[in-house]
Amino acid sequence: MSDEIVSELMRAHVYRLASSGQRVDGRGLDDPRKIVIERSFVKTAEGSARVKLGNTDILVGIKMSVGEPYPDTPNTGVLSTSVELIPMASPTFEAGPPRPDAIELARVVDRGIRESKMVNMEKLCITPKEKVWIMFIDIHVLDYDGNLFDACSYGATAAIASTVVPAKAAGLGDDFPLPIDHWPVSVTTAKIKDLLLVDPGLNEERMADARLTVTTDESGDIRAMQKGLSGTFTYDEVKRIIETAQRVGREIRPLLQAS
Amino acid sequence: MSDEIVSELMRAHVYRLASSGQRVDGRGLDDPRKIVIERSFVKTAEGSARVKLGNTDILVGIKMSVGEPYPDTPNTGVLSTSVELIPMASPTFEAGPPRPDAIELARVVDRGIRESKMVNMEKLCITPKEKVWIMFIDIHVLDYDGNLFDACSYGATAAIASTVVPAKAAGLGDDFPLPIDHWPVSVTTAKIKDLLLVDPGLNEERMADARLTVTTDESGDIRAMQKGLSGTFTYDEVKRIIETAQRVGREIRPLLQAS
Amino acid sequence: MSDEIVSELMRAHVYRLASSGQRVDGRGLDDPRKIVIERSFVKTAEGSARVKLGNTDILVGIKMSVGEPYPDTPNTGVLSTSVELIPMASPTFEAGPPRPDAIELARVVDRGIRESKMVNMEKLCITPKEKVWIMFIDIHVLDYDGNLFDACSYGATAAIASTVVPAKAAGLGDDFPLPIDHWPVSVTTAKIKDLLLVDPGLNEERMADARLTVTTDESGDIRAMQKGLSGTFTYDEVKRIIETAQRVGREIRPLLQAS
Amino acid sequence: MEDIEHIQKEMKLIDGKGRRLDGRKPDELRPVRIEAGVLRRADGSAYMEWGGNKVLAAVYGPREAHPRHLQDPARALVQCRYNMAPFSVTDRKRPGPDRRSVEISKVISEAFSSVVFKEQFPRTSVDIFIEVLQADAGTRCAGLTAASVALADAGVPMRDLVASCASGKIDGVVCLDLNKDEDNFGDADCPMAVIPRTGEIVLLQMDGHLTYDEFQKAMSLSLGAAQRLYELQRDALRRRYAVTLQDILKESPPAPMVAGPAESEPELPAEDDFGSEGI
Amino acid sequence: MEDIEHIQKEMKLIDGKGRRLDGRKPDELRPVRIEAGVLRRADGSAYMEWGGNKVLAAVYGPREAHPRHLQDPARALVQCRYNMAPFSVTDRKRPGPDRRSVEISKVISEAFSSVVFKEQFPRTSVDIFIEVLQADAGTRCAGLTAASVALADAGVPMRDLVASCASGKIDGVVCLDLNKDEDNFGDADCPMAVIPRTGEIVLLQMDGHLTYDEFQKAMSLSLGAAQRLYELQRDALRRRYAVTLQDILKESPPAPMVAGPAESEPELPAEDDFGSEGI
Amino acid sequence: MEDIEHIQKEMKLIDGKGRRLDGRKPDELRPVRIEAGVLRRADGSAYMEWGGNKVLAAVYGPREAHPRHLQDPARALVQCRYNMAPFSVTDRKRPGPDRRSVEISKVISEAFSSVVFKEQFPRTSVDIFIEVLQADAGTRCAGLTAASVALADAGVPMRDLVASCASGKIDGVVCLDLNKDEDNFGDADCPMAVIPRTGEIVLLQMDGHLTYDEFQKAMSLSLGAAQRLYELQRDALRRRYAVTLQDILKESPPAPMVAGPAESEPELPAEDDFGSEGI
Repeated sequence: MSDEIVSELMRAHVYRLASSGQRVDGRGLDDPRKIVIERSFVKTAEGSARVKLGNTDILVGIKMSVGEPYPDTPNTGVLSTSVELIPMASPTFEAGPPRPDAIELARVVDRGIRESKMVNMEKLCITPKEKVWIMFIDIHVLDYDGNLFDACSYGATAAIASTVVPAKAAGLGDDFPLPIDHWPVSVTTAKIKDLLLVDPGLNEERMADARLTVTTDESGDIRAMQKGLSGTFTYDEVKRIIETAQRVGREIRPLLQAS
Repeated sequence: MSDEIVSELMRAHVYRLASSGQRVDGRGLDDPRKIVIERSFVKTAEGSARVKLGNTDILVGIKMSVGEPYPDTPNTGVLSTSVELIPMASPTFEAGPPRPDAIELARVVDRGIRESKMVNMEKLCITPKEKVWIMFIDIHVLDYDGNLFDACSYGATAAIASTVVPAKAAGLGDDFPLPIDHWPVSVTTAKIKDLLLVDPGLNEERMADARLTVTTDESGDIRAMQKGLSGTFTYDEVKRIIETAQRVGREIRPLLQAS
Repeated sequence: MSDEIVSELMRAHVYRLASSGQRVDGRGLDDPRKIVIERSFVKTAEGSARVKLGNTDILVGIKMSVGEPYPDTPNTGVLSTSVELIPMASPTFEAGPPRPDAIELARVVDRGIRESKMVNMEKLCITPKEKVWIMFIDIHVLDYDGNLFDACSYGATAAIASTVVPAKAAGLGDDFPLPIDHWPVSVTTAKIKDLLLVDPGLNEERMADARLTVTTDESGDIRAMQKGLSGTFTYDEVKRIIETAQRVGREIRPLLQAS
Repeated sequence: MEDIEHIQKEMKLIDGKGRRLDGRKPDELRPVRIEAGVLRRADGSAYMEWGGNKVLAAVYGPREAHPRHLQDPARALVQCRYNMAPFSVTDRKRPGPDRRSVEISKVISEAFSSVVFKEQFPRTSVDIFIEVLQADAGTRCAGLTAASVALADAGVPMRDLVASCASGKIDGVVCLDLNKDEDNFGDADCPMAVIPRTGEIVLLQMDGHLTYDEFQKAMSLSLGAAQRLYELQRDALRRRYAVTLQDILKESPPAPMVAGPAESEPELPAEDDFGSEGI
Repeated sequence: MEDIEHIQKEMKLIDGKGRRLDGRKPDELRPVRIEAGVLRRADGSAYMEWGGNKVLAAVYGPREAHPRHLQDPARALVQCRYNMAPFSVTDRKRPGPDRRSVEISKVISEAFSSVVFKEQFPRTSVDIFIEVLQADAGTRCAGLTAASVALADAGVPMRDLVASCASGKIDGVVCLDLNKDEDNFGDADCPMAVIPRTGEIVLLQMDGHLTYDEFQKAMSLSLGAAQRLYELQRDALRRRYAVTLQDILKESPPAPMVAGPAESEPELPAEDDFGSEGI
Repeated sequence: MEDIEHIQKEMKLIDGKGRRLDGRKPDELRPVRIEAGVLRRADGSAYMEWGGNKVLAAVYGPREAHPRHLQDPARALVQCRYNMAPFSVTDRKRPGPDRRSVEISKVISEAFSSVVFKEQFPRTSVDIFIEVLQADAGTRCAGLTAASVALADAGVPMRDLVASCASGKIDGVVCLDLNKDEDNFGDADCPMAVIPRTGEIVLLQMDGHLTYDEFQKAMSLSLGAAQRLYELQRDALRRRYAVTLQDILKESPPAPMVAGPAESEPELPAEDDFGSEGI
């Protein structure tokens, strides 16, 4: 009960500030939080990156192993993405099999990478129909302070860019970096009443009516989208959000590409 | 509490009616409800049937795939029957792994088909010890208004009779209908106090003391039986139930055989 | 609440007795309960033993089957130990997947056998890298009256000693007994306040502060140890417990070796 | 295998005359049929055929939410379970929810949360069940559109019906309502759902590759289709309640012991909840 | 493999003199031994050897039912868990319930629900555990027969003991109490359980192929066997309670700290619950 | 495969000069680094690098225990969840707890139960989470040592910090703190944890082969290492709280809306709970 009241007060405060273009942590409505990327954090992984988006802290590890292709894509490697919302990261996360939140998150991050054709998966075919590289993207959320969609996406992208395929140990020639064709960037916008806020922090996310994640590529084209929460968007709002995602994506992309 | 009282009143009413040979929906004690069968309802399945037994509504799909035989039956195809009591069908059904009710139901339907040798499973052997046809009978209960044992059994039988084995697509010669040797018919009787009612509707089933499902073949021989619920039967009652199942089975069989 | 009070009274009584070197069932502090072993209890198993340690009653069955070795131990058989704390054995045991208690128990028993190199696992290799004997030790706890660590360990040891590998039925030459190199004995000590009691019964176990299981071999060397419960041990106590485990182990070993 | 690769590379999805494999024009919907009130036990239900899709939707509630710790003291929970029957797809699907179904259930739950008057029914749940009996791409849109009719049939008060249709891109052309082959071999798919009367978007997903212009083209196709589906939804509800009336006049049923679905709907929505057109 | 096929086709289960592979006549039971009160922790227990079957049964309760939402305010729940030990069969069985065990647990639960005086213990459960330690066909009948003794040993009030024996058909001959080979290579199996004193049938299953006449023959064999098992059950209970009495007289035990099973049975059944013959 | 066997048989783990593969002497610890207060959401946290191990520990609580039926009316539950990230080992580990993790979680929970003042917080739980991000043998000791710092950082009242270090035997020589190769190809491993100030042992496990003398050698190495780790733990806590103070002085933060971790620690331990040396 008292939680509800505080939250209503907070909501009013956040909304009043945002109406004048401001946010609690001093950002403008279209500004994402500071992004810090530490690559190759984990030596036991073939690629890894730790990403802090504000105080949201996630770690991505990539493991490559040799296996069979799916029958309907005999010439391409296999991509498998999973997210663990471990209870360390938030008092609201619980141990156990992945819940709908974690499944949606993993699938949206996966689509951003898969549908943008970021990695040339055909180059991960070893022997058509028989042997391909399987790429496991495991995302560990360590500290949850809002907007996991973007944090996990940046982590996956940076980890992919740092991955060296261990071909030599598998007797398959020289090691090589993952072949990267595109650089998708995910940008998530929250809607509070009639206002749109890029990269919502935890409190903004909690009071948001609706959420839209838009992944664009280096041409500004749309590669994946996902609306969430129980509020609605007008078509005009969707268009503004896409335009913002294109612009913010252009700013963030160099951070992900740097190595 | 009030549920209990209504149910006692209802039970008294149903029993009083039945004592004079009548039932709430106008049937006689030995009459099953109207059976409506729609074959080949689902094009994505190799065989299917939607069966309405009164207002009980079930859908059966049959998928055929190529796999390995069990080591102890190297010359015969494999039969796998499962029932999903999806929460759509009743406020008392819950999502999740199959509960004892669904497991018993699937196993009783399976035994009716398996033990009657309805399908000649030896003709579903492709290469002894190596390759056989696997036949998945998946039963989806859509609307539950009593007596799932018979409804599911009729659905499985009718779906089997409509199944064409996709041999051509598997590179194994021409497509062929499932080889059918026998026509088992399941007839379930409920006991309320000292009265026996064939094909109980939902309310009759709810107030029944005991239940006996008897599957007979075209010779009137018994192929499977299953008693349920916490009441008891006298031996005389069992014999009367079997005789009724033989007679009712003869009436229903042509409906299942029609195509 | 009343349970708590009784338990405090009981604890005081047990402690007072033990302070004068006595126990409720008349044993001395370093005396294990009576051990009764019935070998080859189960004919469907390749080896089995039913062990009563006081009123604790457990049954171990060993099944041998042919399978693949682990890639990192291509020349040795595979050992798999599991414990089922079936609800028959105690009002506190519940049906379902193994809980931490059962998992710890199975792993400690397993380590006692594995780390002592009791069975020469290299002799269970059939074809290196391809085919080895897999040895399933399944422990069924029937009646729980304390100290499952030792009871399960004795049961596993006696069952192993009674096991005949069914090589003939697998077309692999003559049947042979499992090749045994060592005879580990597990001895568990409970600590109540400052007192140490060997082989705690159920009530002693319930009121114990800490527990230490020590497995020694026929040379008196230590092969496995496991501390449990939330109390602590001083280093001196640990040394006294090991010395007792060596001495008691020597007394028990002949019972396990007898056939 | 060879065949699949072959198809994948060579498959022409649009012919020289701008027609799709099934003969449709780019902006053309597949045939749609909706029937309301098809199940006895559920509080509301609807059956829908949409191209090769066969979908059944049922609604229970508002009813006491279980388990109790999930109850929201301020409003109803709106929960959807989308499920595919094992035989609804070419390769048998193992029973039970896979990750795709879990995600779809979540986004559909959120979509209906926008329209149900949740505050009127604290501590309850409105449970929506969607069963895909035969699948041919677009099942989430079909399920959502059918479930919306089932909600109305159950008398759950809501702002309006929701209608849903995907658009996508095949052979570089933005097209409405992709079928299975078009979805498998196409370039993009963008399912959405709206409240047709207000144009508010309650569901939006996309994968593939669309320029901003193409996206706007796709949206305008889907928004148009939603209006047409809205008409079909309301027709189905009109037929359903007309039939009920006929039933009552024609056959006076023999003293029913249990309240049927008609009697158990005390909270029938006020007419304006469905727009001034009424039902 | 070759061997199995060979056996399957050629195996003669009844010899020229009408004797079965283990030397029995068609209407002959395998050797049966029952012992009551074999476990310390359970409220009641029994051990049974029946041919090559070794089965243990234990009973807890009536005790508070868990979880709470399962409690029935009007009566006790009677719940059975039938389980096979991994080593009880030729090929190791993975631990945990399979579909067969779930079904058997259900029909045994229902069978005992017929006889336990459930109304005397609202909100409680009577939990019956059956563990098959060594299996040789007929384990559900053995488990049921043993569990019935365990219920009596636990002092659970009930109308009467239940006894159970299957009959079947092998080589075209109706026979009592099939063993594993007979079950595997026979034509039909029909397990049943009755209240021997009244002849009421509490469990009945059948699979295979029986004419109506053969079924009646099978039932009469099983009904006869149930009477013999009933005697053995009562003998086991008589021995159990005689021994307890002897114990009390002979060895005065050293001040037990915890109430043993004898003391914890306040609701010992009135004698006529087990028939006028008493225990 | 050939390689593995070869290594297994030939691998010399100690060279002629008594040095180990990584250059350490038998009684030498790997490099250790501890940092306290590294996470925002958790009530307390610590990050540790120990040789090739990277471990993160977080603590929540005392907070209301869930589910309710687990609550102990007399004391707090101390519950640890030890987990390895899928990418923390050479061959990807499937997400979720395996049997090894369950056992380690249990013994670490018991170890911390010895030191937390549980009676002060009835009906609550103190939840400890250990995540192994990169593994190189000795992860349970690293996790325990880090978690101890996280508990102090969370302000959970306890008797003292706990420190943990394994010893083992390689090439017949008793050595401190085995790394992964030494653990894989060594003869014994003996992890332990103590309260360094009193020498009380709160965790002890062993597998392999140790004579009684070797065991005593191993224990004395581990006990010595625990003292050194204890210093490092206290250094980490001193740095953490020094930094917090500097933060407060230097940058007056812009009106925080939510209480940060510092404010949410009303039960800061009395100084002597950590020994007279203080933090």
